[in-house]
Amino acid sequence: MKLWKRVLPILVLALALPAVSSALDLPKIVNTDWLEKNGADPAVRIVDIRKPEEFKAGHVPGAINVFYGAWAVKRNNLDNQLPEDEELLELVQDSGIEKTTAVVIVGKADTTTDQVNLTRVAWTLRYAGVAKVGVLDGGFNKWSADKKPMSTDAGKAAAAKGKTSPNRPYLAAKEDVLAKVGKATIVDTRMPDFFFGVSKLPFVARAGRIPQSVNLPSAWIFTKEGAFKPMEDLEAMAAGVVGKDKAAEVLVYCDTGRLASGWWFVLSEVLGYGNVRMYDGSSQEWAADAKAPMVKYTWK
Amino acid sequence: MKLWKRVLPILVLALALPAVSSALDLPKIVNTDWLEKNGADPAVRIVDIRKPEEFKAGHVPGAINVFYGAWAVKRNNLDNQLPEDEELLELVQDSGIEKTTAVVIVGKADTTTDQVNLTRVAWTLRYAGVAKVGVLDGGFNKWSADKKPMSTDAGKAAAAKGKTSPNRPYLAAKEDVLAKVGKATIVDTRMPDFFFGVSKLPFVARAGRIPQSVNLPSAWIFTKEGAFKPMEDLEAMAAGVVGKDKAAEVLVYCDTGRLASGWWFVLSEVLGYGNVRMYDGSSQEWAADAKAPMVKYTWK
Amino acid sequence: MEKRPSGDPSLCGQCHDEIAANFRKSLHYTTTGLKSGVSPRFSKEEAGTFAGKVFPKACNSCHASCGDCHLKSPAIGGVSAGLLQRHRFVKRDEGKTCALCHGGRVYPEFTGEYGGTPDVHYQKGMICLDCHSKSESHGDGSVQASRQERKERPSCAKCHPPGKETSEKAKSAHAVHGTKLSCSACHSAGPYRNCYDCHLGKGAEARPGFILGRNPRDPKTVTTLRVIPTVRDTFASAGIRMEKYDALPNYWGTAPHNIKKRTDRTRSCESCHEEKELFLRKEVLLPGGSKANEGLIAVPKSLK
Amino acid sequence: MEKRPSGDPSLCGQCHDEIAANFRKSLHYTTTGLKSGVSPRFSKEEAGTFAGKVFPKACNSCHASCGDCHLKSPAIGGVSAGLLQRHRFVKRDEGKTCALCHGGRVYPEFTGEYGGTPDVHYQKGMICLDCHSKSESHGDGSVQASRQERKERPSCAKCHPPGKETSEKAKSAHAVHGTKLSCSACHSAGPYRNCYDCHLGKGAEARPGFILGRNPRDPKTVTTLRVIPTVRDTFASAGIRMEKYDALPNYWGTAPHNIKKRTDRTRSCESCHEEKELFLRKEVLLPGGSKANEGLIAVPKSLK
Repeated sequence: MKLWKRVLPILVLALALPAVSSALDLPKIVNTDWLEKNGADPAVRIVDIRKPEEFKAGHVPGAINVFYGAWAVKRNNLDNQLPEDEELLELVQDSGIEKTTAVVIVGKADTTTDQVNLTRVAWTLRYAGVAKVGVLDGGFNKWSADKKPMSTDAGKAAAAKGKTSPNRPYLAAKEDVLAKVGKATIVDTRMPDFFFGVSKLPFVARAGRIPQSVNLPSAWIFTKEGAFKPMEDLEAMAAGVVGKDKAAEVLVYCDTGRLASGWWFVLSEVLGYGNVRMYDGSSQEWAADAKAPMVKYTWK
Repeated sequence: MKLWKRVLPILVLALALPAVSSALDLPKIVNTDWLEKNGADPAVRIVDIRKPEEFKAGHVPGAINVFYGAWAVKRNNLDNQLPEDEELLELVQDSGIEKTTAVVIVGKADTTTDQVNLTRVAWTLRYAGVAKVGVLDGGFNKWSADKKPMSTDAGKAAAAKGKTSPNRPYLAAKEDVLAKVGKATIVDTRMPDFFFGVSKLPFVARAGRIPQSVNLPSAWIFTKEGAFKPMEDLEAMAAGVVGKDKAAEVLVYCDTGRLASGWWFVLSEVLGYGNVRMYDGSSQEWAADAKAPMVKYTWK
Repeated sequence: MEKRPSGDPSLCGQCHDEIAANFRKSLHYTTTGLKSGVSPRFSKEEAGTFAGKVFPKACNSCHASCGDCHLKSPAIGGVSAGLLQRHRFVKRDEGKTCALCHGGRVYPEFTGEYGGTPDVHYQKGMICLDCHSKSESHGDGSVQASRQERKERPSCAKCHPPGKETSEKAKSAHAVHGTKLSCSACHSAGPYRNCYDCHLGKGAEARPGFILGRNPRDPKTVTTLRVIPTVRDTFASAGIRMEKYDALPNYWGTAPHNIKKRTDRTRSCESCHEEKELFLRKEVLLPGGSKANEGLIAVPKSLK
Repeated sequence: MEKRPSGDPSLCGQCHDEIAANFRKSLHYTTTGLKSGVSPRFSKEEAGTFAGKVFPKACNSCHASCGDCHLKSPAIGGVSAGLLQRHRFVKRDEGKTCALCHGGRVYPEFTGEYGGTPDVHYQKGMICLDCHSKSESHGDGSVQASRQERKERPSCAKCHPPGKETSEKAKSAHAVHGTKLSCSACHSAGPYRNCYDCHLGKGAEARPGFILGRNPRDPKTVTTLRVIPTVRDTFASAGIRMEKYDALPNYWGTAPHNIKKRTDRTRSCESCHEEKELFLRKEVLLPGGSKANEGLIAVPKSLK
């Protein structure tokens, strides 16, 4: 047997391997080049959370469309809540996502709301038990600005074989937060005027914040184009406000549990803080409970 | 002599006195009723700082017009600076303002800039040596909304007899601030994103703030209609950030020395903090000096 | 400048002759449905006043032109969201066309923006024309008095034929309720929009609600009912006092566009048979409403 | 809809006959000043091209209608700030009318918005028509080739006649410089706007500057000069190469509208006679500029 006959299969294997392993090695912040290169990998599932009419007008090839509103629903009069486990797990399965699928979230990135919709869905999928979830940096806006390929296909997926199971350590309830005031680092991710108590949303009962919380607005994670700021800026902000101890217990909250997903994502997924939970009920639930303490007009 | 002949002059005097003394007893925050009642008192001078074309279209009866830009000028490449003493004192004199005149500043109140233009001129007049300066609460907007009388006269004043003399303790220079870092309470009156260092104006050389400063945005002094917030809110914010010691040394700054006049006014003039100076050069001067220290990405 | 070049379909009909001919007879063009819906409340004389004075100025001012769906967003209250794709004709762009006229009720229910969850079909990427056929937009050449008369209408069973249930619970629930309840009675996710107190030219007030009761068009079945805001003095300013106001109820069967597979009602018998708040009951009837409303009351039996 | 009903003054002239007749001959209507300013740079043939092709489309498209000042803000680049007071006619509202056409240079200098201090007259509440007479807006019935030819023009001395100085310093300064310097040479507060590199249809670039030199219209006096942005290829796209480009300089005497009583120049002799940076000198002349520029150089003598 000629040498090449023995070597060729090894070469083929060697060349083929990196493609598979790179798809599996999903960055948390996915750039458009990575997605263009790996989007067709069967281990990757691209989930576009824009409205169906926007999706139909053009999307990342291979993407499926599951609108944001399917991932975060109104429940018990609270906005942006996790669906019931049963429905969430079915949604994940129907989206063709297995526990080990590398999921890339794509959506608009025009406003802070758009930007944290991406991280909120990432949080939801991690909660649902999906191991690898990344967010497209700059969202579909960047994909489009970079003149990457577009598809207008129906964007359907075959349901996954198995169901995932919930990963509850990412979620904090009101009682958890109450028990941790003064003990864990509670991060208020709203804008400083909300933290300080000079502004509040109409559906939040009282102005102010959870006592002893610190302020790190999720709006400050992103550039004005909707991309993540450079890593050294994100790291410095996290260190400056949350501290450098990555094992510290951290709870993030906002008004409805949407904004807070921004710093949950950066702290937990990107910077490697190991114990970060999001309080899904957030101020909308907290401020409505007259027994839950709140402070305002100070920074400390 | 009949009784009434002896009593009448006393009655007249008794009735006349309150009018004079109330004019002299100028509130720092003047409401439209007060101004309507006392505006014609010869001890009062109403200074409207809007543009001449706005002034001509209708103004508080008796007001004179001295545009904001005459009170705060560009000097040494810094915006919103005090004019040279010689010019400022001449401007005060030409405006018919004596040392003891009760001056009421009137202007627009649409934006934060409009609102702090009022307090900046109040600071400038106090600096110029005028003893009593008040600001019309809600500005001309409120006067107009309250359907108070309007005049379209030329709004001219005879020059004052004497010149005032500058009251330098209201003004801090860069060296003063440098010497007080960590010693006095330095209040950054910009919005929190500027304080934290995620935003900056193009003409400010570096993002961030003076080390150990605290944040109390002047934008938060005013309601969205441009009036001062209720006294208990202003007091609570001041106590929460600056502290309750009214003798403490306080330095206020912002980007150009305009915004900062808002909290200078509330702290020094309204709430009675006794030692409040404004750093007129502010970040525009500070950040341009590579030797002046700055910090960012923390709140402390 | 001609502001609405396709207000008369004959322009587009020069090429699209069949569609234009159909469209002339369609409910989108004639808006006859609006007249049919309210007419039984009028005396003969009032019907004349309505047809002459109210209908052309109010109801019919809303009729769609070709361009309202294929070139620009329709103008609602004089305001339009503008061209769809510069000056190009567009086959369909429901979120900018259907959604504007049907944006008070169905569209925001469908997307979840009215509160609650998006309709399961929207979640799966389906939009208006995926269920509503082209012939609903353009008509099919026949004339109907209202959309109820159309043959080709969306139907749950077309895609979800009975008998394909996978769980025993679904099978037995469908077997027991199938002929008595509409699909939406159980599979609507939650509150939908109800409009109250319409006065001619002054608009109505809207509140979320969820109301189960007899379908006035098919009183044997119970379905989701929506309040239609015609009140006794709706047309008073036009001199119409609706002499036969009580001929029609104020509640009408509706398909709230917030379909969800699992709801409280699919999960528990008690949610209907014990907790009866969702049902139209005498004590919650609209004050001063039509006398016909009482006929829609249908409260389920207790299980015990 | 007639977009510019007063584009032809005869409509308003039905009542305001004298003003309308004058206005037809005024520089605001004819914009002849723009032609006169540049024409000496043209050969005879080029002048014809300019008059036929460039002037009507470019310069004259800016002429004012009655309504541009009395009803709405004039449109600049197609954009107008809208009606002045709903649909009412307004006698004067300079901040919304004069300021739009003269808003690149004089107005923001005057209000201080261009940087620096507001003009002392603005500080004292004076605006455009307090110095510029109505006959400047409407014309006086005579025809002029440029505003320089107008008799009635604002003049400092009209309100501030020489000889009324209160300080000795002012007296002697005026006595020494009175016939050699314009008022603005000393009493302009600081940098004003200068425009560079105009190409037909592409606009110019603006930078602040302060330039003292001989007034090309009166070379015995030194005044504040402003760069006018006509460059050699300004009209190249219209086929005009300006054969006599060097007939006129690029700097022209100007009255920057930022008058201030006290300036560095009124305070110290040295600011002109020793520090000469404000003066046009050979080394700062515009590269590639007109040869006529050199004639404007005038550097003051040192005092020592």
